[in-house]
Amino acid sequence: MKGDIILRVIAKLLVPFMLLFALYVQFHGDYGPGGGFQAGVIAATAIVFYVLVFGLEAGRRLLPDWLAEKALAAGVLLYAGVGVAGLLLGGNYLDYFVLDADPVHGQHRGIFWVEAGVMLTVTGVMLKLFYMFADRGRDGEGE
Amino acid sequence: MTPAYLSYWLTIFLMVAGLYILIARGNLLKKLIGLAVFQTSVYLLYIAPGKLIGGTAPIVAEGFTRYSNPLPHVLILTAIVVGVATLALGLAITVRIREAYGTVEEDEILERDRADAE
Amino acid sequence: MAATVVAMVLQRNLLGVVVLFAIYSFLMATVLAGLDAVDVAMTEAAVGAGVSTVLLLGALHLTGSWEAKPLHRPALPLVLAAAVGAVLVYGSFGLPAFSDPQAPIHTHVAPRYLNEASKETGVPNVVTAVLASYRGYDTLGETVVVFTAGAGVIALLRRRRKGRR
Amino acid sequence: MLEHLLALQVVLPLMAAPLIVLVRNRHFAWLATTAVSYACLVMAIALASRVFESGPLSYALGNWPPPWGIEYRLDALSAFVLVLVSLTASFVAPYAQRSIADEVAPERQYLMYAMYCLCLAGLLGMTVTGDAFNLFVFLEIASLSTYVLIALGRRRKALVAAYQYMLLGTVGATFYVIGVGLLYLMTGTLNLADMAKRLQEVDELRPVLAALAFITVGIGLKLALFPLHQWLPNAYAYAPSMATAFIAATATKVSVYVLLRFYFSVFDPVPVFARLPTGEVLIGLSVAAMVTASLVAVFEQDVKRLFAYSSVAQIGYITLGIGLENQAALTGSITHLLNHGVTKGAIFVLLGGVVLRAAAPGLTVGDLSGLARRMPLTAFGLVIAGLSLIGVPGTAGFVSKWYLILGAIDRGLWWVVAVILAASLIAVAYVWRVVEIAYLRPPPAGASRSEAPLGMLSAALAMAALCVYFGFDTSFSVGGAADAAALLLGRSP
Repeated sequence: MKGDIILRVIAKLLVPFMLLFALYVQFHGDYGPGGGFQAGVIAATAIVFYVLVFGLEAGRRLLPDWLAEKALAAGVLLYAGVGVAGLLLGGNYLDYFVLDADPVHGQHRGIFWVEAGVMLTVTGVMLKLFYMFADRGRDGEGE
Repeated sequence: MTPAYLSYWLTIFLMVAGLYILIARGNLLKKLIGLAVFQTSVYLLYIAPGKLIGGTAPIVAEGFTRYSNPLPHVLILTAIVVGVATLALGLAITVRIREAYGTVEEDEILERDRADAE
Repeated sequence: MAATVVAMVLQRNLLGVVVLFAIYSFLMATVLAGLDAVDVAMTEAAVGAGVSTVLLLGALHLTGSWEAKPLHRPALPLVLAAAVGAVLVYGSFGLPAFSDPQAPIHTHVAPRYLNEASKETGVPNVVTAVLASYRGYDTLGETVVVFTAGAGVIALLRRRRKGRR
Repeated sequence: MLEHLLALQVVLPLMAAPLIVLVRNRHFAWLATTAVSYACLVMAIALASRVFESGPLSYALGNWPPPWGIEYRLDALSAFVLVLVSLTASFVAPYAQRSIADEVAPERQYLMYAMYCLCLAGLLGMTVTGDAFNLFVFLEIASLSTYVLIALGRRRKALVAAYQYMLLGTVGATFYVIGVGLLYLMTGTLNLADMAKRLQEVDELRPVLAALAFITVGIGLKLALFPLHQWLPNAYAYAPSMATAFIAATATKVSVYVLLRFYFSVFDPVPVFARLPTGEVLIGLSVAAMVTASLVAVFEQDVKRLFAYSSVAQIGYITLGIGLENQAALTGSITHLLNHGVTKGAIFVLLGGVVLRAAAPGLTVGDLSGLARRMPLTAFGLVIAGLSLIGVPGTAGFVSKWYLILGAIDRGLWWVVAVILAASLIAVAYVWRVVEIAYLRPPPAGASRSEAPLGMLSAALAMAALCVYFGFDTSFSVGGAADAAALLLGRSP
């Protein structure tokens, strides 16, 4: 499959659009269906697709293992951090009202960062899962 | 009465089938799939009653006044995520079992454990 | 959908079962979209039919794809599963009818979300508003669940470094 | 300020886990875990004393008023469980370092700590939440991390044990979700207090009865209620020592708490118990658990499995009190949550030390021979905890059983009193087996005297000391439990 030139060209063309679509789903989540979780899955799928066409090593160059691992932890910290920020600004935990002078705007801001945290974690986990299973597979063949 | 309860009964049928696969099959992977079907059927239990005929998706827009209930959607989004997390973990454990035992059939694993004990 | 599940019970080639599971997930997503749960449908399509299938195929590749004979006597599981179904059918008779606007779930908590959410949070997609704000703590929990699964799989499947064991 | 601790109590361990993964260093991981555990204990005690002084606390997460937002709620009962969980955590965490270093491959250790933090966060979250669905989310956090903790055991059977637990645990959690879903359909709310209020106005009881059944079975799976306990012995036996100590002392207890919460705070105002013989069924199952599981323990060869079966029996005592449903019996049950948690924690921590020195993954009863000479303090600790397990006067176990017996007499159920005594006699048999081998058999030739490392030993002996302490000073244990029991029963009409 790696040798198929048509596939490679199409993949090269498609992957950026898939990532773009993920971002669209992420930011359009306020107005239409979508949100951090779905966007994370789509983004991870885009990279999985890339890996399927170009091989594991190429995928790793695009988004290395350690980065995925950091991402999955950082996402949770970001989300929980938004909560702590609310606490520091004098509100309750996960209180978005206090994030901005205008409470509605504060809500908006809170939701934005929270969704970003979700996306980060989900992308990280999905990719990491894929890498882990793919790695095991190669081990199995080597034995 | 029948159409009113049809959605519940479909849900229940799926649940029972999933549970059956889960209990009756000896293959660890197939058990996990049964588990996934079982969990998926719960989605319908929550979502179906939230629908209002003539309603629309809960995205506030001009010209609509009747929306389906958004709360179950939120809950089920969470449940789906939990489901896939469980599935991933289950598969990882299954892969390790396969490496440690060389099989994913329940009875063969138990046999090998018994052989260990003797 | 029911038919695919029945086929799943009968099919012993696990590859077939996985494919059936993907079809089942897609059907489920369609039904969910029909029930106005667009966000859920989108997630189910991406997760059930996408991620789960990829993971299952990955695991299948590692474990082999034929199921041995169904071994247990089928009677006991069937009775157990049927008993669960019976309790549910019994319970279902008291539930509000399908699409009854007077049902408690439509009259109690949800109206505030529908009427106020876009004003209170500035987000017209009520599902997003409830998910990220009203019940934001649940979503934090959900993110942690994903994180737990991810970290757990790393813990279980990380390859041993060379030179150990 | 104090009320913010309610959120921080859960969020702190929750945030520690990703931090640990981010840093990827096992020393940092241990430090963070220990610090978080102690911080949790301090917060739990501060909150509990506040609750016992001035009544329940409520905290609206995200500043959304319940039932629209998620509420954290701390009353006498949840405060009691909160202290139990964080107390155990603070004993287990410092001891974990040596045990984990010995039993888990180095590159996995930091993940083990992360899982431990998540498990702690999940259990604490289950305890303080006032929202049915949020409870499910935290139940899953606790469960998923528990599966991983078990699967990290050294023997391959650990994997199978984890798999079985995962299947049953997930079925249990899904049953719980089905039950909650039915209740939600009938009430339109997920907030527990609100749900209880609105259930009183529900006329159609059939879905509520079905919900009761599903929640009982679902949570029963998690707490190893008698016929649903199959996962427990293997899970306890093959998990790493530190995981066993923590899970055995806390996980089932928190599930019991959930059951109590639903029975007495949600379902009780509704006349469902009149329609189903829940109490009688619980008493029957508990009695069966106490007798059969104790008997199995007498003949069990693997030491950890022996005490795991003993746990099933002890959970029988706890559910017995729920079934008896009066002030004395409930006080006994809730006290036993704490007493048994401390006792089992002590036993498994001590066994962890023995496993460390034995340098073998499995531990049969025969392996303990001469333990009193090889590890005198450890053996002494085992004796103390064993006495508490039996319920000898002067130990914690006696106090809770005493109240259970009072409760049974209150109900006029003399045969239950007889069974409690009989089960205690069987406990004498299995504890004596361990003690006899440890003290009267000679150690294997060439065995030298080597105690467990100081850190582990002091944690274990401190827990054993608590077993005795709670046997004499019952002001916190029984006092708190009596408050909690009164609270539960006070709601009933």
